[in-house]
Amino acid sequence: MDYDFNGKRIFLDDMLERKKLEIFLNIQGIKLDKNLDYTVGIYKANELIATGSFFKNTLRCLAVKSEYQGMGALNTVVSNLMNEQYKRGFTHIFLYTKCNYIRLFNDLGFYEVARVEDLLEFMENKSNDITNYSLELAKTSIKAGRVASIVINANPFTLGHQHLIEEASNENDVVHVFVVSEEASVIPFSVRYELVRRGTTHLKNIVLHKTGDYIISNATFPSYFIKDEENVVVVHAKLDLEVYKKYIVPALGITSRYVGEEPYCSVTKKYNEVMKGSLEKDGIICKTIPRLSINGKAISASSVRQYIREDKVKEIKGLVPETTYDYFISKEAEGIIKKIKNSKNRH
Amino acid sequence: MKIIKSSMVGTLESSDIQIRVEQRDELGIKIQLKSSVEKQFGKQIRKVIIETLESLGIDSCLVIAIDKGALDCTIKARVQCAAYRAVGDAEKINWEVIN
Amino acid sequence: MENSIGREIPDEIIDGKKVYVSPFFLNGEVVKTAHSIKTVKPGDEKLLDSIEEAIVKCGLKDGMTISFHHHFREGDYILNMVVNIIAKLGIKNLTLASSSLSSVHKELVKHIKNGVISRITTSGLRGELAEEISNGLMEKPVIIRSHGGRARAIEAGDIKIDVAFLGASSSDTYGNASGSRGIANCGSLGYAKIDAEFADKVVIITDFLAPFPNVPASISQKDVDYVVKIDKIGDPAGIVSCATRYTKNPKELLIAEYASRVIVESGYFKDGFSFQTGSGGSTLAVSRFLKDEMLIKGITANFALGGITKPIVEMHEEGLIKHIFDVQGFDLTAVKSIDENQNHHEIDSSFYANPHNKGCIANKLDVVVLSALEIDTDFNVNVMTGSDGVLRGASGGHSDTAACAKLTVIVSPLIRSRIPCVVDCVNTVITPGESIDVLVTEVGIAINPRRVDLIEKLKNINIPIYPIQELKEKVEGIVGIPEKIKYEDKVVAIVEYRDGSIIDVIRKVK
Amino acid sequence: MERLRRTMMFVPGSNPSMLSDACIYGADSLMFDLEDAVAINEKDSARLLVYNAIKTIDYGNTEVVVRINELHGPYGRDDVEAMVRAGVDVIRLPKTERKEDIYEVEAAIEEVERKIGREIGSTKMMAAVESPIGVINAYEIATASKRLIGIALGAEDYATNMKTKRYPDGLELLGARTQIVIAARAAGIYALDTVYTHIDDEEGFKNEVELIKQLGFDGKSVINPRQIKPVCDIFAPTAEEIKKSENIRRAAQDAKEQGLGVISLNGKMIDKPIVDRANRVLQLATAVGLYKEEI
Repeated sequence: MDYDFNGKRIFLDDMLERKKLEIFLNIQGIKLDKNLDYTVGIYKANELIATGSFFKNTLRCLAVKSEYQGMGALNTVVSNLMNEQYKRGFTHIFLYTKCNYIRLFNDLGFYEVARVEDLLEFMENKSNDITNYSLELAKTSIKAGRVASIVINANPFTLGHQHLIEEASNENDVVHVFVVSEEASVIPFSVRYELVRRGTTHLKNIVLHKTGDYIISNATFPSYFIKDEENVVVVHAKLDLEVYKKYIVPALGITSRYVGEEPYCSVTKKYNEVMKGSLEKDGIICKTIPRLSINGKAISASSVRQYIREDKVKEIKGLVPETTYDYFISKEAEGIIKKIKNSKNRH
Repeated sequence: MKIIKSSMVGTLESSDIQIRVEQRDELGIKIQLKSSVEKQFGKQIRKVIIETLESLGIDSCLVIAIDKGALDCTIKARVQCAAYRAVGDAEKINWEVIN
Repeated sequence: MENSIGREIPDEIIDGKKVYVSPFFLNGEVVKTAHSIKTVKPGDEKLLDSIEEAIVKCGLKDGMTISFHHHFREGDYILNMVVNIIAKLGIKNLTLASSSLSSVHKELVKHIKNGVISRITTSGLRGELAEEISNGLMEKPVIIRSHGGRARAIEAGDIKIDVAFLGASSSDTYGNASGSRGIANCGSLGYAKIDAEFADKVVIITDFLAPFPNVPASISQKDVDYVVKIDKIGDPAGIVSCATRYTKNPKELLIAEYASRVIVESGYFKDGFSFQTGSGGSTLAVSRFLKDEMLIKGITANFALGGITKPIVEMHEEGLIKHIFDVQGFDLTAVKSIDENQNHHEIDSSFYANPHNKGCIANKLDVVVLSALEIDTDFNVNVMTGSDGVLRGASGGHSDTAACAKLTVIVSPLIRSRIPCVVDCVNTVITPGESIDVLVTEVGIAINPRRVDLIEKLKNINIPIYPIQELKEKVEGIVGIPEKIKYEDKVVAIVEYRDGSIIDVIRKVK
Repeated sequence: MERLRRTMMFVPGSNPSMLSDACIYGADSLMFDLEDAVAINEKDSARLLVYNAIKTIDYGNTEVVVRINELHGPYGRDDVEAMVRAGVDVIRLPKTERKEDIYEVEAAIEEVERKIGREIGSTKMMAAVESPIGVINAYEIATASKRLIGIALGAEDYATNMKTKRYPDGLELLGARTQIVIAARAAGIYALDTVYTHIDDEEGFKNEVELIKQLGFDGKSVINPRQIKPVCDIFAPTAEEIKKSENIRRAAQDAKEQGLGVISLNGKMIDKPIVDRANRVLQLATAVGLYKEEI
């Protein structure tokens, strides 16, 4: 760092600072991400010349004023963010950037995980870590002709999810079920995973996994440099599928992916649409299973949460497997029920 | 000394080096170096990292180093600090061995 | 064979060419070449609909030579655009004779791979293209020429341009073209003028058609075959290089201050002197320190030369510099000034620095301040390859002005984040040590022992003076001794001295 | 000859690039900061960085000072241990309030000196006074140890403690500055003024340097290399002062050669303080290239 530069934390709940940062980012062609835990600014005298933020273990909203590019300001920003992340216990750090900045971040010790050509580069701070992940995954591989996979959030695990897994289980030799491990949902991963496990013990050809750091939910996918909102889902889906096809499919010898039909959410619908196209292009079967309905209404996890929120836990009985129901009426679930009641957002 | 957790010291700024030290199951010091002066000083940087760790009695760890042209004394300081951070709070710096 | 400064030049590279002996060794008589012209009659139209049409009408064929200028620097859209179209038309095996190339031209990599471009001559190479070439991308070595050297080569017919594609900020439909009065302005078109004069076919590419006559014009209608209007010739932000910002970096300022004190004490700093300072860090800052000294001593300069920047224009406007000779404008102030100030003159690269005309303006230069990536203990300077041996610079006017000026000052930090700048032997010689007089670093200066007069003049200066050898040892004491860069035999670039002789070759890095 | 301390440049102890370049700008002293300039979670790394830098980098004749963290805090003792081992010239105490503060740090230094077999007393000290009580006790602080080479004002904290802030004219600091110079002079040590943080306000900076020179300070703390030259220029003697001092020195030399006990010039007797001042003027002049010592 230069004698003239200094770094300062920016607090986004200071509306004036926030506005200034938004303007700064807009000039650099990016938006302020909706999910940010920490933001730093590099100043020369009182002029903001560079900034960066992070959300959990992903660096976001990095920008350097054009006339200060190539002078090491980005190095200062990334150093500052990484130090802060280590302090918070994150040592495996990710970032998303435009493809033309790949070299820049390579020089800062970031390596490619996956790329959506011309749009987005997904990087991590260790070389080959994704390969190691893939090798670890391969250890759970079972050689078979028909190997299916399912990715679910299970927030919480419903009869719908169970039905999807059962269908896959019937039609295949092995089913790899990935439960999204990112903590972006009101129900913590450990509970979601456990309920999936309990609700699938009757099926003998199931292997459970957590998705790990490489697959993230739409809620936290950084969209700040993608111009139109519509596109965000598509880019997110493409990236997820790159990771999936490049590392997960070969590691497990996957031949098909099962997905529940989405009657309500347009975002998920779009995601599934992109997924189908992308998978079939590479010869992987993408099978959409119609949603299980009760009284003409498709079962969804959000309706389950809605009942819980309205204090009608008994009502979920017909919507979830017994194992899930038993959990929610147990003492164990009290804390989570309270959390669901207090949560305003739909995740 | 034994590495019990991941640590990081230093920055990516010019004339500095970012050192990350992590546990390693096998014996030996493994170095992943990325340096802006790799061709001119790569060997020397590796040598300084290994010597510094050895003088602290560390014989097994992974070092991820991103060098931006740090001088030897800086590399040494960063490695020493990263090592002490990675062995946990129990170890207080022994100034007799830091040289 | 080894040339006079000990650089090994392989025989197959020499291939009938001369090797470097000394700055003014090849200075006999030369012959200027002529070019063919397709005459234009009254009523003929020059404005075409597309670049493609222009290429076809010019009769561009396999094996020909095309040229471009680099006044739009990193903001240039034209070169990539034209070469892409040429590639689509299926034309191959071309020689690219650009005045310089930069990072923005990385697209050329694919056109070299697919055979569209097979030879290159340029002053500069940067970014991915440069790295690829260093790694052996091209079969034929690139020829690196100085600005004066390129003008010489064109006039002598060493470079025979078949079609010149010249971007212009504004032009009328009859080809009177200028670097001003348009949307993306670059000021002087100094490096393009020579192409317009000597190419068989000249195509002006502009995004701003001005009413006829678009005068004063940098390039005259008499030299232009066709005019094409496109949407955008370049990105104004990339054209104005940020290298011209006034530095506040204390190390650069310290070096600049030392350099200006060297100039002041050298004996050349007197009323009516002339000077050139480059863009970027320390060299730019020298102007400001010189200005202060000129004000204190009541001295004015007769002219300033070269790539022109804001501080030079300000000094001109304040009456401290009488004339500006501008071959290339680096910032908006320079661009504006060339339009407005009567004594801010646009010059071409032959007038600037061609060693084989009847007297270039550089010959009249008293003081030049230049930068260096490396300088060795023989004072040879490298501005072309990094200390890792990879191409990442430009020959520019370095060797031209160094050879001509009465005092040549090199400003360079001793160390750039562990990279030593004073070394035993530079990776590439662009300017021979005998043209260099003083090296200025942040810890002190070194004077070329050939300049006994300067050693005497500067003996009382309050800046530490070291033999250059000692500076080298000082650096090694701090950073250690770097490993020697390993090269393969393959030559990826030939460095031509301004007079056309071979001063060095650049090999493929291992 | 006595050391010049016109400029003491603050260098953050956490920045390797600045640590290695620090001595090229011609500051008389460098102060590597382990205290305010270093974030809490970088205290350990900065300490090691400065330690290795001092041991390895050749700072030539430049005096190397390190500002340590408070001894009673979690970092101060390690700072002392590391810096004495590294062979620092001077340890600077932050926030000194009374002579006991000096005694404690001195004891800590001595302990390390003993442990490593370094000459006792070779590590010098200086004290920064940053509070009203420190200013009141300036003299007892200045005389608390033989190791003390100087006393400095730290104005940022002081102004806050005084329920004021810093103003361009510096009137709010007048009392503290005077007190500190008086204490330093009475104790026979150096007086150093506080930093000026508006780097781009060259005029304001020069005015402040003029003021502290007038008050009798030996020098100024600077935070940017660009501030060094203005201080040296302002502290540089005038041509007339140089000429006068030269004559005094000649007269002294003459008297010595003649074996005279009393020095006189133009009929006036010249006593030791005048000779000392003349020497100091010539030293300042030499340092900025205005005078060349004849050999």
